[in-house]
Amino acid sequence: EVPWKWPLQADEYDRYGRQLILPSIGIQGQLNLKQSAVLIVGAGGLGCPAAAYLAGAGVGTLGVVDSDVVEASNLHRQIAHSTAHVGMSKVDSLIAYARGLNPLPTYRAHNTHLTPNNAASIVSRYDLVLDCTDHPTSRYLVSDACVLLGKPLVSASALRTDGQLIVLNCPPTAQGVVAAPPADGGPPPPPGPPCYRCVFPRPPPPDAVTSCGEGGILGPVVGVMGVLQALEAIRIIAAGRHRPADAEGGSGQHQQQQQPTLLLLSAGGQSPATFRSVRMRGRRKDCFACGEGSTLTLETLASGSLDYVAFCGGAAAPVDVL
Amino acid sequence: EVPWKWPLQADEYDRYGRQLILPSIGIQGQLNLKQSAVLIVGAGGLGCPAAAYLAGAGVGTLGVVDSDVVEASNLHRQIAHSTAHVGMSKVDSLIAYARGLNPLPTYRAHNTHLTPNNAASIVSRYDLVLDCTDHPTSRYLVSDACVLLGKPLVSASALRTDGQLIVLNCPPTAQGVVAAPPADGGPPPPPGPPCYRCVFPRPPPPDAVTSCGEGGILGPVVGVMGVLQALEAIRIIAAGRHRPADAEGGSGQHQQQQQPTLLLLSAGGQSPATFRSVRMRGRRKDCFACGEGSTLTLETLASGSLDYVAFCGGAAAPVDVL
Amino acid sequence: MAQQQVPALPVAENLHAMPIVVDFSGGLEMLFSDQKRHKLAIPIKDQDGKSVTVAFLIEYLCENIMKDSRKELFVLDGHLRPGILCLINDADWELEGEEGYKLQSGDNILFVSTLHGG
Amino acid sequence: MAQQQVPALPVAENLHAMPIVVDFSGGLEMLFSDQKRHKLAIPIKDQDGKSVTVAFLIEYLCENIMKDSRKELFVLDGHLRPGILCLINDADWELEGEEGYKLQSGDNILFVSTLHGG
Ligand SMILES: [Zn+2]
Ligand SMILES: [Zn+2]
Repeated sequence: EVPWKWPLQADEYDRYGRQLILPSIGIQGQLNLKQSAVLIVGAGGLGCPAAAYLAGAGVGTLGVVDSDVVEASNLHRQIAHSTAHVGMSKVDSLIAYARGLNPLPTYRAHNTHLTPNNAASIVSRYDLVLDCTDHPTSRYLVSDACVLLGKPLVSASALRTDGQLIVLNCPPTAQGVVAAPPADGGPPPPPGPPCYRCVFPRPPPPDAVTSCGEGGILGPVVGVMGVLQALEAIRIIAAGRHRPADAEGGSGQHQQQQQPTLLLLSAGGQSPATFRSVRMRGRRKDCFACGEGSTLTLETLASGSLDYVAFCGGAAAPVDVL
Repeated sequence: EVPWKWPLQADEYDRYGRQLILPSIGIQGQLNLKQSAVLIVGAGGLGCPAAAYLAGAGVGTLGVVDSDVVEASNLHRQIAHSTAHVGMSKVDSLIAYARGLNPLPTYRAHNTHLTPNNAASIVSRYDLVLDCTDHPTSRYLVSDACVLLGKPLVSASALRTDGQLIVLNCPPTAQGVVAAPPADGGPPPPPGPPCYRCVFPRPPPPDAVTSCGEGGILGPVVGVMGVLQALEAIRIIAAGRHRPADAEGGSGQHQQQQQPTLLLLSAGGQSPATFRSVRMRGRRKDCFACGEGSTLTLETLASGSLDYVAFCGGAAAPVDVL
Repeated sequence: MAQQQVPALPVAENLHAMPIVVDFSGGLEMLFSDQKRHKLAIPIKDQDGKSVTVAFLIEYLCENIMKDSRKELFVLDGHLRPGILCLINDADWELEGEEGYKLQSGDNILFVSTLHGG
Repeated sequence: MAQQQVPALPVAENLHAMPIVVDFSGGLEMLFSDQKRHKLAIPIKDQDGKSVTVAFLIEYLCENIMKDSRKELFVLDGHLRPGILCLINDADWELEGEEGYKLQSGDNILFVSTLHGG
């Protein structure tokens, strides 16, 4: 409890100097980053560049979840995995790379697949989550865990020459709270922030789901989306927007409800790549996970009674339960 | 000269499989990449991610020019340089990283500053150039060399929370050719592709030029722009658009004149980052470097009689000559 | 090119046709002649004389513009297939009235297939 | 906020005011109250009764909207400073007539400072 003369160590001023001088970061933003724990779910084409820039920016703790090992066909886009790491756990390979860039953060390896059973215990140790996975099943699971545990989620995806990114549940808002209480005499507030289910209430039929393995992927397309995930995560944490609006140390009164925005990248055809931002809906009143009547709990999640595989197309399962 | 049964080696099919199956790449696109030599000028915040994805995609030869050594203040954004490489040449550090990702390309280290004297001999060995530098002086020099040597140029820049990208001199078009000859009976063709001077004929006054060191830079902002440079370079080379329109193996009749486009990234404020594409002018008839009356030659360039430092603000120099 | 070969109601033959722009993204363009942007002139009224809606447009696209036989990749059970977003003038159609939104001249309708790769 | 405090000609007081949107990017917004977008109502005619141009707008911005005293970072020798691009409705002003372009209601004018960092 003895205060330092300066809020950061000397080597931190050296290392982070070029971002510290930005008004949108500053000492407070850097301290927010240092005090934060960020979870990357998926150590592939999105997770590799995202981890690089999150480690570089100086988040305090960086966790990575994945159960895969590095394969040769990953290398063209998963730029943290060197050829010497083929056959190694992706999580260990990515953390070795990130630690080489910046030894100051604490790194946590979760060499496992995220499951309904372990999701809560892993996600609960972090302040913000990046969805860098590659299948609808895990995307619904990550989102449900983030709703139940009050974590903002930066979700991105890519296929062939297209990419998509959306920030969800930010600022983190309690399950069932669809609109903030109105300010005295003010206009009705906008709806709360959406979760993944609010935006995509029904999964695509399984035969419409194409993976990067089947459909192909241009390396820098998924790379751009991963770097943009790190960008949004850093901006959210530096501004304190990863904390609940009413929490101590949260952005409180200054916490403005953002218009949810889906960013689309198109890099097909001959013209230069283009981006397009489209406005998305807010929290869905009847959302299964975050809506007013939601009965989803950490217990149901952990019990395994929600069959995400079945929800996303397994034929025999109670799809309507989800 | 004995033909292989397959156009690529077995390990190349493994490594590049996920991009090979894209219609916009295919075997021909991969062969184009393998036969191409790409030069990255600047091994910093743009050059590091650009090199990662160009190496990953399998360009045949990757050259890097820079004279700096790695410093601690680079590490938050220059994600090829590990902490252990502080003090090492940036070119050597970047090439070591890229070779770790993919040992198949040939790597060429140019441990030097690009100067009017050495620019032509370096640039002439490559098919396409990425401008990843950090000062107007080098940006005009790189562009002039690309015009004189007929190389397409993918130029990007970043500062604080903003980024910019433009593809120049693509398809490479001879100096002085402002419009292609009209097709028989067709409408007048659009003007040729611009160079950096066409778009920015006069440099900013020196006191309006801010570097990342002075102004600060958010790591993933410059990271996104570097990845996008690799994306555009890969797309251009895979489609054969890096070759002159009339060259054998060039895209020939299919070579469409693109509308020159400047891509802008804004990541300030609280809202998610946004991109904006704006339409730029074509080749400038009176451009000093590429226009109809241009007298710029490789000899004048190499002689050092063009003082780029003075052009960009040195007081005593013949600014009007440039 | 599709809009020049296919349309049931080209502008010159039907003064009551309404110009709109339909974009496809996220791979959906593969179902529509690999063309991302279609400038269309669609009827102003449906067969019952009512103003045309997005629901009408979806059916119109299936019948007049889509060449791919796999209609089920775009429409399932008479509605837009789950996993496809519809954006009306860059806003989620849920903000604009979903299928029932009445199309207006100059509208831009974007269909995006949700991606899951990473 | 600037446009609500500063304008010489607020809409309510001048029915002849023309609404336009002026955006600043690449750091230029720092000269304009750190605000990227300014919704302005500018005069339709200049003091000589002529239609207003982008040249007029640049002067108008300097005198009415810019709070920073370093005018030379925006205007040099009576013209837009080198290193600043002006985009008229997302097209380089060189495609639209440069300074002489006559502003129209609803126009979007974007000023971008060229960046050189890397
Ligand atoms: Zn929800
Ligand atoms: Zn030129």
